[in-house]
Amino acid sequence: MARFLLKRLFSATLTLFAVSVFTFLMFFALPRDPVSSICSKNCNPERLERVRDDLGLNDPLISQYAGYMKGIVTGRDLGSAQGGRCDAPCLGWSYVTNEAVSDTIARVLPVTLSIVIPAAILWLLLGVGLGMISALRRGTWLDRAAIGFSLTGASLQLYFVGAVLLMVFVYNLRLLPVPSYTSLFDNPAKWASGLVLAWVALAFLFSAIYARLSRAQMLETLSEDFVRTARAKGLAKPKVYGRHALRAAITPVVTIAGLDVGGALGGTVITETTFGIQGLGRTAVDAVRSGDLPTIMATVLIAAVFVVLANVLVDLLYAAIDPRVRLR
Amino acid sequence: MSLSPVEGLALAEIESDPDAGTPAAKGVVGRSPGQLAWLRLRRDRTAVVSGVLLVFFMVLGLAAPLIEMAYGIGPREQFQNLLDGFGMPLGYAGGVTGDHWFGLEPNLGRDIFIRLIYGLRTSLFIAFAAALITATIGVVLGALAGYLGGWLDAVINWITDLTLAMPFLIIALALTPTVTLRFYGERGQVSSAFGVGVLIAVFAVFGWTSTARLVRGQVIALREREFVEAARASGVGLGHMLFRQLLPNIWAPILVSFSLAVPQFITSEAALSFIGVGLSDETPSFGRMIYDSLDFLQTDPAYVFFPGIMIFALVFAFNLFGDALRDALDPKSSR
Amino acid sequence: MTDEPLLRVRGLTKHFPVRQGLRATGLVRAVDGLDFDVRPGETLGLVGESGCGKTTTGRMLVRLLEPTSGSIEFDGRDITHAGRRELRPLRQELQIIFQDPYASLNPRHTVGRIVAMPLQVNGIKPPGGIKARVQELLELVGLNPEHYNRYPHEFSGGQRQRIGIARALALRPKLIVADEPVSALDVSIQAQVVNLLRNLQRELGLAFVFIAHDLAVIRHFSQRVAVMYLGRIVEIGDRADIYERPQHPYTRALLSAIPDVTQLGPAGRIRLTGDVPTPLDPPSGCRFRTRCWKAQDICAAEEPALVPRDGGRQSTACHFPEVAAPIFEEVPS
Amino acid sequence: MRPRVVAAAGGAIALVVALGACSKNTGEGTTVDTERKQTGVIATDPKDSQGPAAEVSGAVKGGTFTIIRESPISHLDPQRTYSFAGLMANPLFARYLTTWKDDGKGGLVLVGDLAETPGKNVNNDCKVWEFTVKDGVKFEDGRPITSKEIAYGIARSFDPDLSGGPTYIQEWLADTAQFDTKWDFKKNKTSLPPGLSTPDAKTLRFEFAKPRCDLPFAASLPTTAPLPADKDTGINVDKQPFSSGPYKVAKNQVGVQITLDRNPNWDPNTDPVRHQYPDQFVWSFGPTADAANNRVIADNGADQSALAFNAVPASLVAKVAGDASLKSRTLLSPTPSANQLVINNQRVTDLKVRQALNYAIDREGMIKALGGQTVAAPLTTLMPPATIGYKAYDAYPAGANGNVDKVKELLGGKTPELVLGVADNSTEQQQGAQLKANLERAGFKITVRNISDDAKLDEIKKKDNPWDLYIGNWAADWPSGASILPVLYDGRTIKAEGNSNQSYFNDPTINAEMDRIQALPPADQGPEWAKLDERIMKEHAPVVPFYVDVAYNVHGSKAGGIFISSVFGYPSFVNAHVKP
Repeated sequence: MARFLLKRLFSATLTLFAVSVFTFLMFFALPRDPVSSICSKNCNPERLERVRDDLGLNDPLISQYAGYMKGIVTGRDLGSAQGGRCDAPCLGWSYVTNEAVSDTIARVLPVTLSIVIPAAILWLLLGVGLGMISALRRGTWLDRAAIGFSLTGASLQLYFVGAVLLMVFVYNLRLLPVPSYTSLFDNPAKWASGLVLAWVALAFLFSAIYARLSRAQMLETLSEDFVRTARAKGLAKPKVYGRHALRAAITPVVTIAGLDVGGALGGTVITETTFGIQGLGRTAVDAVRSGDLPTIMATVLIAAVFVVLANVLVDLLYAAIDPRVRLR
Repeated sequence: MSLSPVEGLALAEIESDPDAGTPAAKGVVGRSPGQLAWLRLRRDRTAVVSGVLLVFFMVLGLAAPLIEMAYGIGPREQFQNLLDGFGMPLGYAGGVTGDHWFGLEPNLGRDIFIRLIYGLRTSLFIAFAAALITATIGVVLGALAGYLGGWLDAVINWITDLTLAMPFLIIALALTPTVTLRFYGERGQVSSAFGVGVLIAVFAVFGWTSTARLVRGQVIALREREFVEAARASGVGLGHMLFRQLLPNIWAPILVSFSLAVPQFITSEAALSFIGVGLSDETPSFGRMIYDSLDFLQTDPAYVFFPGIMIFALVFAFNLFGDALRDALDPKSSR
Repeated sequence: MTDEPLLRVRGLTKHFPVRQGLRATGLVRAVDGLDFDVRPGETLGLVGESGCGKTTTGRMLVRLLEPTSGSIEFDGRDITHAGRRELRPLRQELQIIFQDPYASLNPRHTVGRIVAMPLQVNGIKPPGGIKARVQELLELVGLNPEHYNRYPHEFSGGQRQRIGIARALALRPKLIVADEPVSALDVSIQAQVVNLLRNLQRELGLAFVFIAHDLAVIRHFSQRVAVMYLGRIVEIGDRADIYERPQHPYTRALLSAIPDVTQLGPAGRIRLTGDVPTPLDPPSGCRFRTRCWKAQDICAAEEPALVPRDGGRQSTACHFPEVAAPIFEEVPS
Repeated sequence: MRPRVVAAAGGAIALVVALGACSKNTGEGTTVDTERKQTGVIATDPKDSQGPAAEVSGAVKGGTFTIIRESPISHLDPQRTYSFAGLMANPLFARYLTTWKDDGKGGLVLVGDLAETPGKNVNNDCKVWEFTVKDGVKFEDGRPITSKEIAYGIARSFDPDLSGGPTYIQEWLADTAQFDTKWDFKKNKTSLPPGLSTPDAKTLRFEFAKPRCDLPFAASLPTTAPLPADKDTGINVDKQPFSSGPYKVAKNQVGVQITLDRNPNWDPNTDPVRHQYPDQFVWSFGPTADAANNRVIADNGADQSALAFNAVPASLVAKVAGDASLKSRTLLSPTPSANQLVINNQRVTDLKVRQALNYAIDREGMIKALGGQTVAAPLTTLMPPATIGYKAYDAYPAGANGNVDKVKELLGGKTPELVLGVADNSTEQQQGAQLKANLERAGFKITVRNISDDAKLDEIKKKDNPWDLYIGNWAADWPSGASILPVLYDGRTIKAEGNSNQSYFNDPTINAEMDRIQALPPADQGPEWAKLDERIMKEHAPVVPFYVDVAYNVHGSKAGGIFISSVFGYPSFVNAHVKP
């Protein structure tokens, strides 16, 4: 188990390394000269050149990359224009927003977490629950309604659902405040009321997929021998479904959920844009637009970390849930 | 069991096929599994309805220039005299009239109907092209990884992980202008075909992973089957093995994933427009239209309604069809 | 029968590494040093409990698996490590029939395509065309040649196995490895298929390596029989000798397990106790000793060699071979 | 079963339409009056510069005034402030040498802020200027503000680490654009830049190598905000600026919210423009322009005393303007931000083509495309109406939608093929589509080429850029013709890149005329610039004047005293108060 974990972590690190190199190179291929956004209205080539020097943009690519990576591990000294000493994990200084990137991340990450985690809980409960019920009550009106729900959900898009929810609940009925982010620890009620629409929209669309998936899995599992055997042995229905079938049916759900949650944590760009909330996703988009290298690097890396970690976690969970899976 | 009421029937029929054991009794030519699936599909009312709808959409898209001729209005023609001082269409429901069936766009006053027809064409083309390319990449990589295994499998898996770990929207946002710049410099005119091409390329780079994983899994399952060993014992080469022996056995899931990928690319095109990577205003597309229209949800809901219902209907039809296709191809699965 | 063997196997070994993490932590000794010959037109029956390495051996003979060590000589050529190109001509002379008639036919191909595949792959253009040849083969195995365009799912198990046989025959091989060709079939159909194989052998002069766990089938079909236990041959000899005068305790135990209408009750039956040891860590010395009622200290210390007895017709690997009378009379088959 | 699902889904979407207004749009009540006159003077009477500022009628003390904005203010540090949001936020906690007394209706008076007068032109040659610091002006910790702290503030604006702010005064003092190499702030922290001196604690003296008649205007920018050397925390001033104004930064959650509390050491009697009505100002960042405006329109709770700093987005304009009950809660005012369809004079050398473009332009159509009169107002002059001395004229009268006949006559049967460069943001994309249709209707052949949104400005500032037409915008830092016409149309300033003269227009007689006007006393220049404006258009037509941006903001029912700054075109908070 430990060996497996080590191996997975090694490959994960390799992936992250590749992501960082790729992002770094991609940035330097951008048509945008980031320096011109720092230099104001009446800038001249000489000053541009000096800003470039100050930011180290004239150094060889390798040493720039090495500097950035070193900053993450050991911290490093940035110039006086960039806040001086930057402790590990140093994500650099954004010359666009004029703050340490770690501060930006610390600000926007809780926003994205607050959107994704409750939404994920909601969509998993709703999706898996709906899928199970419709599998067990196969052919009834309940089943059909659930299928209708999931097909509709799978055919709608977040920007559309979100806009409709906003219009109905916020602007027309005025039941909810305009979405915004308040820290959970400052005011839980405001936190929830400001984000609930985003949760509902995400949960609606995602649970549709999960309902389909878990229904199919459940049906497949129910027809498998071991469930029939368990039933034949005279085990009570709830016990069979609860212990045997659910367990087996949920395995693929976990796989997809891990990837979805990991991906969503890496930035719910569309959700954040639709509801006008500044999280990791919009920050990343803004950073790319303004050519803000340190912020691009940080947001892309964090997104990648979430996806990669989710992958590792899924593998572990997989083993924990389904004893048939042996860890290689 | 499944959405389709017909499917249980079809299944029962297959199982009770009296010829199964004694093929000699009936004609000489047997029914291939594909033919059986086609039969089941044809008997599924939902599949037929959604299929007909899809064909209708495709014909609409292909015939866009003809429709323009018949309708008499081009996609870039403006009717600003039919707008009020704020650029909002006059009259009912966003300017719906006998001349402008779906009304006018606010601000520029272009006809929504004809733009939707052209948008349908663009979106379908992008989605189909992207789905074809991603399916091809995914099938080749997945089959190679699954069949050969070993270090190649490890490398392809790692590339898959890497692709999944790259935040797609961000990379697309960063790469699209870069690629455009590389091809056209700062001054050349970027054709709409190129914009479409870039979008397809972006999808191709990021969209193949699920097919690759699916195919890999299927191939691994098949790899141990004895007919594969029989083929090897006969000395077949890699290409023959992958494309003649293995592929025919997994085209059903591939086809299903293809049919479900198309609507996904249609909506992704819209998502890209949302962060500003989509096509330029010159090329009418669903994504651009829905993105532009959402701003007018409060002031001109009809403008949101027409592209919204159109994209929903298209995607819904694809999803229905994909579901029905899955049922038809794999009667045992009840997805 | 000529003296020159068609197939000559020496020290054939297959070890599967067991991996944990990146390091190999153990070896499954699936096949551990087999020696045997098969002469042209002869049938060698390979028998043993499941997991003893029969199937692995069969797969190695047709080079679906790469041997770890040892050598396979076919028709005088060493094919132990031949590549795909070198094997090509041999493929035509060396074919395999699989156990599961449901899994061994590509469900998406028509019968014609399945049977024609070896011809097409090897670029053979028979006179009269591929289709004629395929239909000829279908007829040979007792199928209606008009079923050319049908799919496997339209056939019964026995018919499918006939298709598999037709495919194996397509290249006119000299040797066919039949890996439990009938064990997945109904008993009534088993007989038909075995008889088909026998007829084919007679008509075409084929040699067979016939793998089975069913001693009755082996007896019916084989001239010579090799008994395997845990990756090794414990006894090999002519059918009559093996069945009438088994010298290895394991062979005896196997034979006594055949339900015999003449011997009611458990009187003469030898009951083996304990499980088959894991091939990951086989017992020292004689591998059968953990379940052998005759085991002595020497059995743990020294591995018995496969020594020819009875004038060389029969070889047994045992420190204490049986010399007792036959356990039952030979029944002409 | 599945068809039923389709029906259900269709029904759900139909609901959307039903919920939205489905009534007939007759186009009534959509005209907005945006006429107003700009008058601007430099105060000659020292009394104008004295506090306290006149009471705002109906204003009471107390309450929290909230300002909602999509993105954070890029800099709070006065020496680095140049963004509009920063320029509007700064007066709350920073005072300058001079400032504008703005009635919000176009009447502007430049007065002394920390200084007793808006500057003394010592030798009347604009080369030596002196400012006398008022008595009783204090920092937030109670210590008095002297000429030393103001000089220190100007000096630190030379620090390359503290980039971002305007550079007029620095460049004038150093007499070079390379001011930060000429005088290195980090090495000379105890001294002052060349030409700047503090003869005594009350006096600040500027000596320039060349005449700099616009200094009183330039001194109204935050560069002249004071800072004690011991409070200079370098780049961290951005987080916690040291207040000299009526409010001080109480809490700054960077990127989320800034809370400003009253500064007890600010003395209203010294301040001619600022008030101290609300207990607190809160700048809140994050919501999109859409979300912020919707919140304020909804008018719930704390949003009642809030202002959406981002203008009403085009998508909401019809809703806001169509709602009579919102009328009292909106601010509508043209801004000094002028937009031109810039013609690249190096490429389009034929005057007739340029004049034809002027006749062809469909300003009404463009304004519709942008969202109507609340977003833009037509402009036929080079300088926006909000300029001192402005005079309206139309050199190429062609009606609201252009005059195709006139164009055809000028073109004489030719079809000029022109390339229009537009940024790939959604606004300019729409503008591109509109212009293409508009100009092709008039007989031009237009190719629209997209330029990356972020790069567009840099690209069109390059002298040899490849486009014939592009949309240009200029918002002057002060409402004087001197900060518009010479900047945009003096051909002698053209360099390889970084040009403000984006039409690349160069005419020696016009250049000479500019020199003549700039040598006049500031107070006499206004009408002369207006005359030159008309002359350039009539004789050369280097651009097509297009429209001025219109500021259209909405505030809560309890927010009062907000007006659109006549200088910058954004909401000003000096009079802001919370209604009880």
